[in-house]
Amino acid sequence: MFKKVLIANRGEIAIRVMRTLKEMGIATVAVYSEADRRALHVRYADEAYCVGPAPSRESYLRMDKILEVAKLTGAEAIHPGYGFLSENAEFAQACADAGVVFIGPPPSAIEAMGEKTAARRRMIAAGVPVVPGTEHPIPTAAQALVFAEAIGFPVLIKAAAGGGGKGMRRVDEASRFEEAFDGAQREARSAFGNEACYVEKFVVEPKHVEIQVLCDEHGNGVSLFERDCSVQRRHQKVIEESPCAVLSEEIRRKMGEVAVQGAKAVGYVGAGTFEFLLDRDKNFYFLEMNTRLQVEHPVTEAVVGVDLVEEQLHIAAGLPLRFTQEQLSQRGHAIEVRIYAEDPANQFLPSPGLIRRMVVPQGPGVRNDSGYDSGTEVSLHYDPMVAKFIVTGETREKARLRLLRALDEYQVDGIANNIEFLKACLVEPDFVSGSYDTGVVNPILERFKAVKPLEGEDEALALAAAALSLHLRRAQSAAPAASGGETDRDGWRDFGRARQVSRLST
Amino acid sequence: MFKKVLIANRGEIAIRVMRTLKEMGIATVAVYSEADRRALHVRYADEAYCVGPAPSRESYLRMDKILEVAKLTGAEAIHPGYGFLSENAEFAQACADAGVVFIGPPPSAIEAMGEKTAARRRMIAAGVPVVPGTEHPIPTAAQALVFAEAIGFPVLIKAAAGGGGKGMRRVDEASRFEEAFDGAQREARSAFGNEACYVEKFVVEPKHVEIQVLCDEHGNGVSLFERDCSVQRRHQKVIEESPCAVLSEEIRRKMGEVAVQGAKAVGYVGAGTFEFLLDRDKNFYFLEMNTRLQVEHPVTEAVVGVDLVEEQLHIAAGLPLRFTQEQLSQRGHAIEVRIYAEDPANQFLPSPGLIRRMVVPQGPGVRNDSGYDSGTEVSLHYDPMVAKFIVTGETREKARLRLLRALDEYQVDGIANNIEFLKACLVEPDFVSGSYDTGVVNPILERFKAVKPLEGEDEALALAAAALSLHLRRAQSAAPAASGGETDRDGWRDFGRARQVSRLST
Amino acid sequence: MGIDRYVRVPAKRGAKAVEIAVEPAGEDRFVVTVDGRRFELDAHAHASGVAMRHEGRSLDARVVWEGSDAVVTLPNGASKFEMLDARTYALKSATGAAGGSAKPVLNSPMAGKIILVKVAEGDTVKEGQTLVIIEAMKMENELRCLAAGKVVKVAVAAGDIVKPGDKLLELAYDAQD
Amino acid sequence: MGIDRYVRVPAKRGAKAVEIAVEPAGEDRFVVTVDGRRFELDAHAHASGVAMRHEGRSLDARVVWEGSDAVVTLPNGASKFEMLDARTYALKSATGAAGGSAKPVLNSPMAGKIILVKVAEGDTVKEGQTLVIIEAMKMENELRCLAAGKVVKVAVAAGDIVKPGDKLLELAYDAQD
Repeated sequence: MFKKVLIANRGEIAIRVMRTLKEMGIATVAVYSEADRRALHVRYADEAYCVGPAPSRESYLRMDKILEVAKLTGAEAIHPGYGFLSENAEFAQACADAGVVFIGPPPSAIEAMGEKTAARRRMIAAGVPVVPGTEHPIPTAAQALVFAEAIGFPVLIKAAAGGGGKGMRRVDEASRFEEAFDGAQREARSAFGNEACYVEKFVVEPKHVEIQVLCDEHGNGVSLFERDCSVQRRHQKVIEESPCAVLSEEIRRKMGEVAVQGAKAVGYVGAGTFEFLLDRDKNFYFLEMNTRLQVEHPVTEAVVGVDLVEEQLHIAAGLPLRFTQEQLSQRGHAIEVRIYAEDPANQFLPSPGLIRRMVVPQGPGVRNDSGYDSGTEVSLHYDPMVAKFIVTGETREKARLRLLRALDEYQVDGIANNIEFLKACLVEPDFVSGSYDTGVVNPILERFKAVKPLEGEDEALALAAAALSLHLRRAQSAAPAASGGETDRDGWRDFGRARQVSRLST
Repeated sequence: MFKKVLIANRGEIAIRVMRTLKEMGIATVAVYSEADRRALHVRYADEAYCVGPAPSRESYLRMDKILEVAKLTGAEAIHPGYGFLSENAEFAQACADAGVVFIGPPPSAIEAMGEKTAARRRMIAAGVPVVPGTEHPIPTAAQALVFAEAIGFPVLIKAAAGGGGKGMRRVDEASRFEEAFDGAQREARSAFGNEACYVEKFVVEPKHVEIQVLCDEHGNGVSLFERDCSVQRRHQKVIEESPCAVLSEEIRRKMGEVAVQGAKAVGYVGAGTFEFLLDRDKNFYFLEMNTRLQVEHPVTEAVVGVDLVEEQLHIAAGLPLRFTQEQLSQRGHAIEVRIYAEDPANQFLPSPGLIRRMVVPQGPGVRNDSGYDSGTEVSLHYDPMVAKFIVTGETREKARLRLLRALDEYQVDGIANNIEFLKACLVEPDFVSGSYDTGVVNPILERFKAVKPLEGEDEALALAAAALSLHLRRAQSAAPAASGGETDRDGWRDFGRARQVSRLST
Repeated sequence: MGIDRYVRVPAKRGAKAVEIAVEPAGEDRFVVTVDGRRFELDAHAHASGVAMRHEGRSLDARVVWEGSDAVVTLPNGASKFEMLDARTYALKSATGAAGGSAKPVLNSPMAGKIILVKVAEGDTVKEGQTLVIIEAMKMENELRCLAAGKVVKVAVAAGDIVKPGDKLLELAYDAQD
Repeated sequence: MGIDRYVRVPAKRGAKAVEIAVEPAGEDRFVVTVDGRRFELDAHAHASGVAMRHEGRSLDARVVWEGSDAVVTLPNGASKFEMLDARTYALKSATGAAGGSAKPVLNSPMAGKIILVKVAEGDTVKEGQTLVIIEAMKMENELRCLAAGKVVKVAVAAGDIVKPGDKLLELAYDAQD
């Protein structure tokens, strides 16, 4: 096994990977941008090196700098996390050329699956069912429109190099198509440095169900079953769960077999995910393969009882898989929510800033993976995800209720966040029943008020609380320093000084 | 199911029970002593009522007050947690008389198992193997000594009403017997209001292995398998795990069967635990039954995949068990450590006081149940346990390594604690191999230094850190208040003001 | 100890002034009067707010201070209050900032980079029309018009970096009130 | 900003004085000299201590202040340092408190209730002998003698409630140094 591994990422995923590395006795090397000097992942690592200024292109995407750090520190392998260089075949190749193990699939497999239309063609050849669409990127909006009209609206415009919903647009009518296509290209160029977009049929009311696979260098491959990621807002996953509530054992087995078959067809090695659309009749269509660890991997870890990062390490070290398909099973139910620094009261716009207080739920069946803590800052330069939070329960309903309990305990103060919105999703009847599709969020968005204002006695008691908070801080501030209490005062002294204890003249 | 439940306890177990109640949509009523006015369990509850002054006898043991609160609030059931009234048959009866459901076994079963020597006789009759010993409490040290010499040293003196190691004494030679017996009686009187003690054979180098059972009102009973609780200091459990590393499937099954058989023999209903000594030859002897939830119940929850508190509620509501023995199985491995407010550098004496900062580990496979948080106080009136912390892994070794990783993240600042001691236990070769017995802690205690002092460059860097901490706080304190940062300053202003920035003249 | 025996705390709930009095009544005990309504409370401050007990009900109020505004969260919801002292209150009344009618200035709701300004000075705009596209955290965010009107002034151009609160546009809404 | 350009921080490591100089060298950068040994560090304070980077090594130092003592924890262990200012240092030197020889006073290590005092004034005591039994948190704790000697004074009796640091006994140890 490796003795030292570099993690070419930041935030929660860098820390999540490092936790497993520490458990394996492997030394950790972090890289960071100038904006992340104070980031938690730098503190958590054994070694840490700055690789450039804040913009990703000048730091986290600098292959040369990152490989230089690997050389300097003697790191034998690089874990790319998700995003950044994780699906970059050129980087995987550069690692190989530099004699450093890339913890992920071979460059050829990334290439085969990375360009979405090429991947579609490969999968069609491998016998994997796909959604009807263009097989190549289309250069202009006008040409794309011709195709869209041929397969019929609604259609989906997607960035060929894309992922995570960036550069993705659903278009329901021809009149809005060209503007959307231009916007998608612009966003794709900005996000991936590649504006190529393609068009495919939009499957109405589908579930987004994906299959986790693991393949080793020795030709073995297994499915770790499915995740239902249908709760999405603007094509960004918000809630993920495993198992999928509507999947029969038979469809589950079929999807797993198809995914392993598809992975083998491209010589895949490592952890990867096959994303499918599942329609009302339980037909499933290949969407794309993510050739990396996913944000939502913990729901699989919880239900199957494995540590996917540890398995990645074993595979990267050339070891055979430690289990067969027959040895794997699902037990219980897990749900993950993504906690974002975004403002539901303000069109969900990102709300970077200082997290003044973060309190994470505890007790049975919860897991929190975060790159932030009280007093740390969510930077505007990177993804606004503050944490992924996972609950496990014996049944889906138990997990759902546990998640509601836990979210009541979760505090992220100082920045706007989506916790109340997540709660609203969890009580939506379609989510409760499990039969929801990717449109489940839309009616919630319409109804959702970020903050339900207090009324009647509750409002009066809240005013009492505010006044007591003021009063007690004043009292504490006036108390003799000799009491020695080094408890948190939240800067009360500054505030207290500016205040007057006097009567309001109305 | 009940709509409202009173929790007749405090600290972590009150909160742990309330978490499940909230998940079940059941309203919670807390009770508290005057010393616990600011305790977390009061904050966590929907309703809370003070039941008396700090001493347990005047508050948490006041059956009348607690039942009064139940009546007042309309609570339909009472969960007693562990300790306090949890194994008090009189209270269980008083609940029944008041028309409130006691979430635990019927008074008759508590009585049958509560007095240890009577329990031994019942179990012998039920065909459960027991350790040789007196069958009745012995009033005087002199009489007890006669018996001790008859069965041969070493012997164990135990409080008839006891539990948790209180009033328990191992005696290796006759000359020390009488003093020990007197001390045990004194401690028993103080802790349980009952000085009765008995003597039994001390099994050399045993494991302490216990079986979790669940029995319903309809005659069904299941074993949820074993926990190995052999890591004990002064008969106080410190580390518990499931499964037990040395148990064969056959012995596990046998122990489970015997435990269920024993439970049925006394008409047991609810969750309970059979404690056994397991000798080198895998013979097992009944020690006692705990007729309540145990501190270490989460390792079973993790490995078997159930919520024991939820099962308790279902049983108390008169519902049949939701699973059969055949449907239950163990998956993976779980280890629990108890984090105590005690000072390993000072004979492990309790160290109550203010927790200035508490940081709980996060990431995969960890669970924290605590009754404290940053800024709360560990009272000298109650148990010094700050938290129980549980990890889960695919294998025992994975769980052990994960626990070491996690304990590195765990911070309880402001009071002395046993975290470093726990780490020392986890790397002890006998613990690593799993073949340890109840004496495993002794050699660790001899070697253990609470704090390994830093040396060389590390010491110089630590001095640099201390100086930087001082300097940066001064800088922050001098910075204009307009920066508005409400981050934690740990009372720095007071300290900063008293300091001088000047040169040391040596 | 320096704790006031009787403290009046003026506050604002929306545009309405409220008078609150806090009277210590023993260790961790208070009588709080809110607009004449009297509450006997057990209460103590902790890191996340104020834990209160009112007639047996346990209310763990999360209080987040944003300057002199207190955002208080209880199980049933959350409200923001402006906690005033007499001087500040008088000042605010004078400037008449309490009005509340929709402001004719579009300020940036976030830090980011202006990608596109889709309107020019003098343009007539409809409700829902995209005015500005701003990029932050690699996502494009469209700022739309809340009501029909006219663009009076454009304060930014594509490529500009803006902070939250920076003025982007001035608008004149069509007559409605 | 009020940050000193160059700050000397005297400290004590055991009985030995150390001189530390902290020199800011850019944003979150410092040159720290410890007894003449020079460290170039990236560093910032956070809630639990000081995060440092030294020649690539990431050292997240936990710092807990107990009065003017700093307990610093690094992955390899923990040390306590007395962080001094010149005035305090001079004062301490004068009273000669730095001695370090075993104190002849048994102070209570904890809050609790005295259950039994097993010795009387004038008693000769052996190493390991139980002196006092104190109860806290429902457990009896035996305080034993660290060396042979004589009991000079008994300051408490059974039933007394004591705080940490309260004097329990005075002892005279047999000649050893």
